[in-house]
Amino acid sequence: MTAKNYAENYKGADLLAVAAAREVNDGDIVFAGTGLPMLAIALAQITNAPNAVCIYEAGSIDGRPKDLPASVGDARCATQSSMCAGLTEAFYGQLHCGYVDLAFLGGAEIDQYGNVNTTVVGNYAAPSKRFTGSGGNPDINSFARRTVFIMVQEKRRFKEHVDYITSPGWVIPQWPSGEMKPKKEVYGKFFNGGPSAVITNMGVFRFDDNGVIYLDTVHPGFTPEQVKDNCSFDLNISRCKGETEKPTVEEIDLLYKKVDPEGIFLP
Amino acid sequence: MTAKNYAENYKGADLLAVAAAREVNDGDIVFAGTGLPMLAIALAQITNAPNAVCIYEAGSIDGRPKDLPASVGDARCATQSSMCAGLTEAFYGQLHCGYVDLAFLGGAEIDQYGNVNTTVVGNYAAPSKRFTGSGGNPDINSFARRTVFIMVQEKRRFKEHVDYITSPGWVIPQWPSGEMKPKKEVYGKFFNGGPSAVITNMGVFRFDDNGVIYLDTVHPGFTPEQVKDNCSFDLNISRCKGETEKPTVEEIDLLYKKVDPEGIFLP
Amino acid sequence: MGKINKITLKEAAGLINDGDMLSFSGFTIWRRPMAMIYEMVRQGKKNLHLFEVNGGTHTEVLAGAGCVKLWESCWVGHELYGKLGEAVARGQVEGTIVVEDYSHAHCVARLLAGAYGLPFFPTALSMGTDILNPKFDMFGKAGLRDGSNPKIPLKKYDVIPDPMYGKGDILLMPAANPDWAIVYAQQVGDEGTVRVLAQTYVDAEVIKAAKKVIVIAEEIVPDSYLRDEPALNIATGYAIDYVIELPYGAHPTGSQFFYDVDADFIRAFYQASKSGDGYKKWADEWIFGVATHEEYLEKLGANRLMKLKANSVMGYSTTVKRGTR
Amino acid sequence: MGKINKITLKEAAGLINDGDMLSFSGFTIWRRPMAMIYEMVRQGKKNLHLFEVNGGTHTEVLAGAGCVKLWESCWVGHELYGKLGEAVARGQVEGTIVVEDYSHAHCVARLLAGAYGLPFFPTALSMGTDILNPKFDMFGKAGLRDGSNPKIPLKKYDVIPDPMYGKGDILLMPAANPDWAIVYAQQVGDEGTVRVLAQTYVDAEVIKAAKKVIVIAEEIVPDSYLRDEPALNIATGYAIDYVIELPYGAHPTGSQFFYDVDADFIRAFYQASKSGDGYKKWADEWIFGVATHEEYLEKLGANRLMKLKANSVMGYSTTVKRGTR
Repeated sequence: MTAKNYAENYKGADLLAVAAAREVNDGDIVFAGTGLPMLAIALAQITNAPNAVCIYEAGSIDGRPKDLPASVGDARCATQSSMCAGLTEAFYGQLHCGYVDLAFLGGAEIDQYGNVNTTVVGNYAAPSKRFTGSGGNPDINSFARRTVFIMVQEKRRFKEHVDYITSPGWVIPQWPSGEMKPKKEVYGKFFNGGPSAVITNMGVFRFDDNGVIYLDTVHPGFTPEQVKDNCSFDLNISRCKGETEKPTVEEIDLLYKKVDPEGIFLP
Repeated sequence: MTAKNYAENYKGADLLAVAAAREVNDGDIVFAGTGLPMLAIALAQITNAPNAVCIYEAGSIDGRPKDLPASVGDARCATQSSMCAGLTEAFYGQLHCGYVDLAFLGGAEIDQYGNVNTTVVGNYAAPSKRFTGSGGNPDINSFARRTVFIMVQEKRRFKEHVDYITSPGWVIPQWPSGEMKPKKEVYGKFFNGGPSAVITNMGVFRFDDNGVIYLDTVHPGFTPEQVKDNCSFDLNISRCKGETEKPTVEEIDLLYKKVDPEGIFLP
Repeated sequence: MGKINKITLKEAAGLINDGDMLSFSGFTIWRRPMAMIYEMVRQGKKNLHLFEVNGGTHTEVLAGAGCVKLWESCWVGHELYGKLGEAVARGQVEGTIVVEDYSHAHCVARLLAGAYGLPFFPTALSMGTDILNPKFDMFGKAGLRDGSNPKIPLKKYDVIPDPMYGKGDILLMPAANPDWAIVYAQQVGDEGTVRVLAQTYVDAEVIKAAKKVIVIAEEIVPDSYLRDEPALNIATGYAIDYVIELPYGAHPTGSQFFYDVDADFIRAFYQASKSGDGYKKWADEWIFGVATHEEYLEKLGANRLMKLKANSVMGYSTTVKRGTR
Repeated sequence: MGKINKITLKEAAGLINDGDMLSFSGFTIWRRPMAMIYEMVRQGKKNLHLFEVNGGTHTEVLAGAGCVKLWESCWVGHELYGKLGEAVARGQVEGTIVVEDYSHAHCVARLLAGAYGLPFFPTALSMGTDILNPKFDMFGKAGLRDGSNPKIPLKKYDVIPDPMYGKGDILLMPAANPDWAIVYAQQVGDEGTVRVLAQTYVDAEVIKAAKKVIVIAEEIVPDSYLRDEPALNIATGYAIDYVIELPYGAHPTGSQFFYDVDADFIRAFYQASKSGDGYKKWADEWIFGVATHEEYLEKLGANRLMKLKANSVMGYSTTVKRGTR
C-alpha cells in the first residue's frame, strides 16, 4: 500500500463526511438519516466499505442512486434498490428484526451519555423553541449495534443534561418511574448496542465502559482544550490519542466529483 | 322478468353450489375456502352478484381466474387480481381489518350452535382420527359478518356436541375459564357476526335469535323429517318454509360449461 | 366489476367536517395530497386532528391557516428546503396546537394496528426516551384521554413484560384509525385499484386504517392494466370511497415518475411561514388567489411544470437545478 | 456489491442438525423446497421441530420418514389430491409426534412476530375455539414450556384486555423464530435478492423470522434485473445465507410461472402414505432410489416435466389434465 496523499485544503463538512465514512466497516448494514449521513455512506461504499448496504426509513433497501438523494424519501433512493417497500418494512422488517449494524444520525443537542435532543428547547410542556422532532432518530439509534452521530460542536449543544431526551444514549430513564439506568437494563434482551461515536467539526468522540463520552481524536487545527471549552460538561480529554486523520485528496475528489457533484449538501 | 326454467336433472353437488351462490349479495366481499365455495362464488359472480369480490387466504384479492383454481394457493387465483400479496395481507390487512362480508367454508362436524370441527375425532389429547386441521376456517368465520357452511348431511356429522370446536358458532367457550357464552360476549367490540346458513345435500339451515340452528328449506326429494333423522340433535323443523329453490337450466349450464368445464370439483 | 366514485375537489373537501381526524399519504415532501390541502384551507376547516406518521409541507400549510387543533406525529419540516415546521412550532409554543410526540416507528406501529384492526401494536423501539415521559402526555394533560373521543386512546402507550420469552419490558402503542385518509396516488384504476410508484411509505396502511378514503389520482388508468401486475398495487377498489383525477395534484411535493419536488416553491413557502403575516400573504397569493387547481397550475406556468417533470426512465427530474453547482 | 454463498443440496442438508426448528416457503402444495425435503430424509434427520403456517406434501414426506418430533401448525393435507395428512395423523394418534394446533391466522401472527423481532403479536381471530383450550396445550402437557428450549415459548398464548379502547379481550400469540428457513424461490439474484412470482404467501416473513436461510432457486439471475423492479422482491441478499440452484426443485409441488402441481405424483404419494409400509415402498423408489436431484428428474422423465411446464403468459400449465373432463 502506498503512502496516503492527504488534502491540504478542505472544509469542515468535508472532514465530517470523511471521518464518518471511515466508521463504516465493510459489509455493515447501515441505516442512515438525511444529510451528511447520506454523503458518508455513499463515500464509504466507494472507498473503505464496498460491501456495505444502506437502508433508508422511507423504504428503500440497498439502493444504488445514480444521483445523490436530497432526503431519505427521495425517488433517487429507489434506483436499483434490492427492495423498495415502506416504513413498516424498514422499521419492523429490517430494524426491529435485528439486521442493522450501524446507524448514521444527526442531532441538535447531546449530553455526556450520548442522549440526543432533536425535539424542543426548554421544558417540553411549554417549550421556547420546537425543532423538527424525533423522526426515526431514536428508533434507528435504539436498535442499531452501533450509532454514529454527526453534529455541530457548540457549548450550548454539548450539555450536562439535554432539555428533552429524544434519542437514547447509554444511561437513560426507565419509564414509568423515570429512574436513570444503563441502556442494557432498560432494553433487556432487546439490547443490541448504542452510540459508538460522535463526530463534530472539532473532533471525534467515543464512549467509555460507563457510557460516558470522551474525546478520541481532535481535528487538525484544534486543540483538545478548545474542544473542552466547547462543551458545557467536563469533557474527558485524557484519552485523546491525537489528530483525526485528514481527508485524502482522493476522498475529497470523490466527495465533490462523484458523491455530491451537484453541491446539494456540500455547497 | 321471465319465469325461471328449472332444471330437472342435477346432482346433489350442483344444488349445493347453486344454493350457496344465492347466499351472496351483490357487492359482498367474500372470503372463500377451497372446494365447493370456489364454485359458489364463481357462479355468483356471473349470475346474482356481478359486483361481489373474492379474497383467498393465500393472498389473491379479487382475482379473475381464467381457469378454475383447484385450491386457494393455486397460481390460477392470481390472474387479473387487484392485489396479490400473502397471508398477512389476507388475514390482517383484509379480514382482521374488517372488510369481509361473507365467509364461504366447509366442515366435517357441526353442532346446533354452528360450532364446527375440522380437527379430530374423539378426545383431542388422544384422538382416534385426525382431519386436516383448522386451516383458516375459524379465522375467516370468526370475523366475517356472515358465514355460510357447505357440508355433507349425516347423523354422525350433525352432533349435539362436536368433539373439538375448531370454528366458532353462536355459543362458544370463553377461555381460560371455558364458560359457554354467546359469541357477542366473547368477542366484545371485535364482534362482527357469525354463521348465517348451513347448506347440505338435504337442506338449507339458518340460526334463530338464540343462535340455534333450524331447517329453513328442504331440498327437492327430501322431507323435513328425513333431515331431522340425519341429525343427532333435536332439529327444529317447525320453521321450514318449504322446498329449496331448484337450480335453473342456465345455472347448471354455467356451472358445467363456464365455472368448472374441466370437471375439477364437479365430476 | 367495481366502479369508482369520481367527485370534484370542492365536493371532496366539503365532506370533511371540522374536528375530523385526518391522515395523509406520502412522506415529508413526497406524494402529499396538496390540492386537497389547499381546498380544505379555502373552505376554512377548523379544529382538525392530524395523525401523521410524519409531517411535511402539507402540515405546515394547514397549521399556518389555523385548521389544526391536535397534531400527533414525530416530525415536521421541509427536508433540505426548510429546516423547521414553523407553523406547528408556533402553534406548540403558543399553545394553539396540542402536540403529541411519538417516534417515527411508534407512529408506524399505531397506524399498523389501525390498519390490521388491532387495538395496539407492540414495539421495543425508542424506549428510554422522553417521548414516554408521563409528564409529557399532552393529550392526557389536556383531559382528552377520558374515552369521550373514540379516536383518542385511553393511554398514550402501555408497557408490559414479555410473557412469552422473558425478553423484558415492551411497549404497546395504541391504534390510530382516522376518520379520513386523504391520499395522492400516481395511478388509480377505473375499478379503484390503487398503485403508487417507487417507495410505498405507509400509504397502504393509511388507506386501511381510515374509515373513509379519498384518493387524488395523477391519472386514472384501466384496472386491467394494474391487474396485470397485482403485486405492485397497494389497495383494492372496495377500500376506496372517492376518487379525484388531478394532474400535478401533489405539487409542490414530488411524485415519483411524474414530477419532482418543487424546491424553490417550498423554500419560498418556508420563508413566508416564519411569521403569521408572512403566511397570510403567501396564502392570499397561492391558496385564496386561485379559485381552482387549474388556476393554480396556470399560475405556476407550463415551463415550471416541465422543469419538474420526471424523466420517465429515472423517475425524477434530470433537468431541475438542485444544488449550488 | 453482495455475493451469494452457493452450496450443493448435500451440503445444505448437512447443515441441518437433529432437533433443529425448521420452517418452509410456500403454501400447502405450492412452492415447497422439495429437493431439500428429500435430501433431509436421505440423510436421516431426526427429532425435527416444524413450525409451519400450513403443512402439505413436504410435511408428509418428512413425517412419514420419522424425521419429525414436534409439529406446530394448523393444517396438513394435499388439497384436492389427498384429503388428509396421513403421516402426521398417524404420528398424532400413535403419539410419536407432538402436535400443537393453532389457527391459520394464529400461525401468521406467530411468524409475523418472529419476522419483526417482537416477542408476540396480538390477534382477535379464532377466539372461543378449542385451539385455546388449556387442556389442549400439548407442548405444555409434554413439559416443553419450562424455558429450557429457547425456541418454545413459556405460554401457548396469552389473553389481555385491550387497554387502549376497551374493545375487550384479545390474544397475544408468541413469536416463532426457527433455526432454519428452507425456501424455494423462482428467482434469486447473483447478489442474493429474492423474488417469488404470484402469491407471496408468508415467504418474506419466514426468511426474516429464521436465524439462517437456505434458498433453492429455480434460477439465478442478475441482481440488476431484479433491482429494476424492487417492489416485486421479497428479500435482500444479506438476509440469505445459502443458495442452491436447482431446476424443478419444488416438484411435485407447483411453482408459478415455471411448472404446475404434479397431481398424479401427489395422488400416488397420498395413497402410499396411508400405511407405514406404503410410505416405505414409495420412499425406497422416489427418495432412496435416486441419489441426486438430477436422477430424480431423469426418473420423472422429460415428457412429464414438459406437461407440467407453466404457460409463460398464464403462469400455470395449460396442457396438463386436471379434472375428469
